[in-house]
Amino acid sequence: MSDSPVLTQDALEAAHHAHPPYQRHHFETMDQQNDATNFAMWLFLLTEIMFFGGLFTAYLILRNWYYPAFVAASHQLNVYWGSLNTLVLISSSFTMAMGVWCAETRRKSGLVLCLTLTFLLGLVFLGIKTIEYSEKIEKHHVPGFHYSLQSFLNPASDPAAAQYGDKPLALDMARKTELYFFLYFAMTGMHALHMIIGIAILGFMIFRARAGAYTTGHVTFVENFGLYWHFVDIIWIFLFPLLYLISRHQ
Amino acid sequence: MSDISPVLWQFLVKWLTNFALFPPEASRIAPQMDALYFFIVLVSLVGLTIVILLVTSFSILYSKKRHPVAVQIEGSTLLEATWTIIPLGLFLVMFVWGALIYFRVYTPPANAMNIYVVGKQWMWKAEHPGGQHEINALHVPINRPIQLTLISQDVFHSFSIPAFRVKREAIPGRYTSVWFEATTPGTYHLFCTQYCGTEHSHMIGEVVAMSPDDYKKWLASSTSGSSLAQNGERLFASLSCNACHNTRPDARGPSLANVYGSKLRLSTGQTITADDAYIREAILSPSQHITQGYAPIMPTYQGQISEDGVIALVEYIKNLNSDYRVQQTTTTTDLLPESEGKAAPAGQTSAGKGMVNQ
Amino acid sequence: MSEQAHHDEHEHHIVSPKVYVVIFLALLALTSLTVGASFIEMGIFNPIIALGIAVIKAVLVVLFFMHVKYSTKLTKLTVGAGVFTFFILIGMTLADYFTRAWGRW
Amino acid sequence: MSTTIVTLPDQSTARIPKMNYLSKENGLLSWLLTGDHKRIAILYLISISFFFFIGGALAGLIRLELLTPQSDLMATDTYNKIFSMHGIIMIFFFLVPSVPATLGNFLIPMMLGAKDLALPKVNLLSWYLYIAAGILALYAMITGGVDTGWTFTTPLSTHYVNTNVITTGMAIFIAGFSSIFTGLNFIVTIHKMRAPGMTWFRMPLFVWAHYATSILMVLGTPVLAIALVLVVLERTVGIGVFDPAKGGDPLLFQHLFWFYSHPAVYIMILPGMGVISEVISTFSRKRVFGYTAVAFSSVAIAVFGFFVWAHHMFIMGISNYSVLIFSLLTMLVAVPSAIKIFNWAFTLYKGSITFETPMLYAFGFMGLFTIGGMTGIFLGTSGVDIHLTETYFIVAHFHFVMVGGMLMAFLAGVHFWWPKMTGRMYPEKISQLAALVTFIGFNLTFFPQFILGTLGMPRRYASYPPEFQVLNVFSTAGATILGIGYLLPVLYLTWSLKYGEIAGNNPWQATGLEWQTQSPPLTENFVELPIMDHEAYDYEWLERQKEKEVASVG
Ligand code: HEA
Ligand code: HEA
Ligand code: HEC
Ligand code: CUA
Ligand SMILES: [Cu+2]
Repeated sequence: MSDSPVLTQDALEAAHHAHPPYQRHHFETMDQQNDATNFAMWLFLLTEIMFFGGLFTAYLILRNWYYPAFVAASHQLNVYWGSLNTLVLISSSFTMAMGVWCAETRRKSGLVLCLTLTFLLGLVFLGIKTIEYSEKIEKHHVPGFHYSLQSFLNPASDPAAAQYGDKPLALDMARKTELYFFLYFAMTGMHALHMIIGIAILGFMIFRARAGAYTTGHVTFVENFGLYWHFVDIIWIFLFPLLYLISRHQ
Repeated sequence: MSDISPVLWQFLVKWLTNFALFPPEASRIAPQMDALYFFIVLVSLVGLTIVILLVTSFSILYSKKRHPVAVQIEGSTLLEATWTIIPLGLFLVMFVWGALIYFRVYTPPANAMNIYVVGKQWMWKAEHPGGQHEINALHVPINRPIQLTLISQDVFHSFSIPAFRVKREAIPGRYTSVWFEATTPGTYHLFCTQYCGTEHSHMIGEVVAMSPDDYKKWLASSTSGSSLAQNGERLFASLSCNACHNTRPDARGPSLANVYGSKLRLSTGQTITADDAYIREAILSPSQHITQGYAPIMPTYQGQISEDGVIALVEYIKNLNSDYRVQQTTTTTDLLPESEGKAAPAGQTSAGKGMVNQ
Repeated sequence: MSEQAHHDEHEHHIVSPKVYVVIFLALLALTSLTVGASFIEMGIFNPIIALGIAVIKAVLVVLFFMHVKYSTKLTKLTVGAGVFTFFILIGMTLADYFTRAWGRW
Repeated sequence: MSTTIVTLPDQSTARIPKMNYLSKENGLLSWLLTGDHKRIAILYLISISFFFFIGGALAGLIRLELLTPQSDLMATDTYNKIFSMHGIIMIFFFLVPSVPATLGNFLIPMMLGAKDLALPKVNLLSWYLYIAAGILALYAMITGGVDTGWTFTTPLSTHYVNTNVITTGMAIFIAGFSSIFTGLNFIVTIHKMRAPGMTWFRMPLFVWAHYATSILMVLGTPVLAIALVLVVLERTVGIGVFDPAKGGDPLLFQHLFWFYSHPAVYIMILPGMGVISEVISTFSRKRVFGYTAVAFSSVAIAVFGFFVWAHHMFIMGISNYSVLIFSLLTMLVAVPSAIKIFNWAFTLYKGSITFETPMLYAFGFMGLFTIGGMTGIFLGTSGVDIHLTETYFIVAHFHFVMVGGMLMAFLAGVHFWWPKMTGRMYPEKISQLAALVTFIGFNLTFFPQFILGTLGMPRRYASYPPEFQVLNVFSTAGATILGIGYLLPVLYLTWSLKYGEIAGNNPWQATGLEWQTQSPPLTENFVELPIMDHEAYDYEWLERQKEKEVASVG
């Protein structure tokens, strides 16, 4: 570990003379403060990994148990919406990364532009997600709320399933599709919740960025938010293949 | 409250006269488990004594009065290694020994007599192969391996017989099993040890271990008329399982004779041994494992048959196996009621002969 | 655990936009690749490829968008610790489920 | 046993320093909005003590009910609610935050030579989360309670009880985040806020222990959070992941729950071990024997702690191969604890030992934790666990480690740092008496439970077969004594706030940086940034320091 904050005398001296307004009193130097908040953000992301870890575990076990049900149920997802959303999210990650760069190089208008783009892309993502959700609601594929097995017992009646030439599932296996949809809603819902929080913070940041708050050299907030945003992106990078893709061909 | 103290006094006297540190050893496994238990007690006592000796003797020798100035010592790799390796070694011995016992308790011998136990809030129901059932009690013969196949209808329960040193969780939706061989006739506690709701502490009963003769008498006196397999046979007919599982050449389902214990090839290419758990699953969620060569047409009976019913069906299908019957009769006929021996499939479902499948 | 001050690490590394663009394009390419691959029947390899590509994408994001490539050892260690514990949770739990099928017990 | 270390300042002239963190600002608001880690620690100290006594009162009710074999004092469902709330409150609202959130919060920045934790606002937030969670839990308790046991076993908790599972679950969820933020804050502080010269291997072992604890908090707690979310969803929308009727697996819940709750037991012991290291070193005036071994064993416990969770499920239907692996790993995780015990014992060797109250508690810890830990080995041995699991043997095991271990350590720590926190000494004689009373009461309460468990008495039983009564009566009698033993410190510590003798900076002549500043400390902890120029527990450095002072003053 090479992070030991052994400070040289000069550094201390320098720090004492120039206390930027955003330096909190209990830090000796700005570097220390930035390192600390950055590290804290990473640790927070660790807790997020473990939080989603529980859901991934449940998904893997149940998928392994009820393979045909998971295959049939995943055919209900629209791979085009999913791919489009992946592109949207990756783009938003890119604009976010560019935003961080703009902040670091003190380009105010660039930063505002990037943040706004990220904000909008986030909204687009949620919009598409809403379309997808409403499809599920229409088809009664929301677990716990008048869940309907129609598409699985009689796939010929359902264009989404017919398109894959699905065979009807036995009743007991068809019932297990509810588990798939539960995990689908739990995972994407939890992800969407993170997006909503992120978008809210983005809105606040755009507001502050226009006042020039992040282009004076103090960029930790933007950077840390960037970490969060990319993390949410990574979760999606895994959700996309797990939920939409891996049973596509069957 | 006032009469508590004389009562207590009586108890104290009684308790002191038959003071026990562990329950009676009434099963084959009990002395083995106790041997390991006392080994660990011994190691713990030695370890504890060492710790106490070190602390007290240092406290006396190096109290400030006797030893005003401390001598700084950095540490000692040798000592450090000693108290890493010795406990580790001892712990590993316990691990291996414990694992051996664990496997013994949960690996029933092939000739064990099987009793089904269903747990539900808040009672135990035991079903003997001869069709006798009992609530919150279990009668078993001594000197004879008994296998319990447990399942729960609702929440987790745990079937515990301290005097036999065995315990096994009854899980909703899945069979578990445990076995024991009682050695001493007597009446012992039966507890539900897994917290299962309001009346958890009343989900208790008795295990009565009796000599084979007494057991036979008991069986005869508490028979309900038809054996478990016969109950199963009746269910098999009334649920019209035989519509598909029959001996006709155009039968839509596989013949079930000899299925129990055989290795089945599944449509996924895997093979699987058809044990109790498999048969249960085949009835409740048939599409979970599709036998090769058959369509997944069997309907699910989830929600239509109680766990007792499933047990009867399982027992029936088990006994459709003539090989099994042969093997079983060599060890058990003398103990089973007459009817059990003849519980061969009758009428429409006369599968069995010559229909060796898979 | 070295005790000297790492000034270079405190100095902020600014990743150039070129890198971001390259990574962005790579991510787009990998996304189309994984979508395309999912339509081809490859049996057991379908999930393997899908997850493999996802891992590559995630690594790219972590290394470049999240600057881990340019960060201190501590950050790398932190990421490693998270991934490790994640796999302990998933791995040891799944191991239980798979080995349940091995024997009657 | 006379007190020998304490060289109190001349009492006729001694005064509490005018400027200190307590006197800096006044008024309720100055406390509720504070960012000062020391004030937050005091807030925590008050709130966890409150919860401890609620949990203790519930324990009293448990013991009263178990005085007689029948369930005569209360109905079985009331009993079930009582032990559930006892477990939940004691674990999530007392023991998990006990040492870290109070002593750790107060001391870690001071021991590192920092002005505060890295994220003071997050620290305050974590206290507010804790309070919100606590209020929610109390609310759930008052409006009907919860009767799932602290383990929330599915499908019981999801489908078969109709008590306040959701409210309690949310309370624990929030308390979990409070704990995550505490841990996160500690890790960042320990990495980034050390004073010049404070290298990793100069840190007090207390800090090492908290570092290990924090890792467990940050990585383990979220898994509990998601498990609880799933339980709440199961109850509200009936999602089925844990419901065997819908194809889910109730054991999955246990995997997730114990993935947190086993590491959590180390969250509940490691900080206590940190306290013991400080206390034993100080009162034997010697550097801890094998400093690096003790430091690394903390980290080893934390890391291995993640690999053993399924030993709580040995008979619950996990695969037998898993049983093998988890039993083996359980044996491995026990070794570092043994290392620590022996290192502490050898710290006494050639020391110069005095027997103040913290030291008495520390001795109590060593004996009781050894018993508690060794009985953990009984349970980790898969074969023996079959007989002992779900009986009073387990109850005894975990009370030995949690009450005999951690609670003793907590009391040791509170007494040890009381002069630092308040500037005043606690009364020595009566506190030694209290330590003795707790020790006796404790053994009387919980030792008979080992025998009960071996005899087969199941846990969570409102009524039991009459032959178990005598041992239960012992246990109840012990609990009464124990209750008095815990009530005493509250009384005399409160008394000492006003009447205790002035302590001075360093009454124990201890070496930690926290002792080199005034008591109670300034809000900024140190007048100037300290430079660490010596090893931890360097008593010779302290002697030299004193000589220097004498020379410069005299
Ligand atoms: C502070 C809390 C704490 C701590 C530190 C521990 C420590 C340990 N625990 Fe315990 N445990 C609990 C709290 C704790 N436990 C709780 C709350 C439960 C019940 C939960 C519930 O179901 O409600 C439980 C349950 C529990 C079980 C499950 C039992 C069951 O449900 O069937 C097991 C099984 O392996 C176990 C094992 C251990 C082991 C091996 C240790 C080890 O870490 C102990 C290591 C320490 C030592 C080994 C002592 C020191 C050794 C020596 C001094 C050496 C002696 C000398 C020689 C050998 C020569 N514990
Ligand atoms: C930190 C953890 C902790 C602590 C400190 C304690 C402390 C005590 N515990 Fe508890 N206990 C648990 C954690 C803890 N426990 C857990 C996790 C369970 C499992 C729950 C479950 O199964 O789900 C449990 C279960 C448990 C049981 C088993 C219940 C059962 O399975 O049926 C028993 C029985 O004796 C018990 C007793 C005690 C006693 C006598 C104390 C004593 O040490 C307490 C002494 C303190 C006092 C007595 C308070 C003093 C205050 C007063 C005297 C004021 C009184 C005020 C009024 C009455 C208004 N506890
Ligand atoms: C509609 C026809 C049908 C009915 C009715 C039916 N089954 Fe089946 N059963 C099948 C078919 C087809 C299979 C093989 C495919 C499979 O494994 O699902 C099968 C398999 C089984 C198996 C597993 C044996 C093996 O070789 O895989 C068991 C056990 C079984 N059935 C028992 C029953 C019982 C008991 C009932 C009545 C309660 C019943 N079945 C009713 C068609 C049926
Ligand atoms: Cu059934 Cu406890
Ligand atoms: Cu554990």
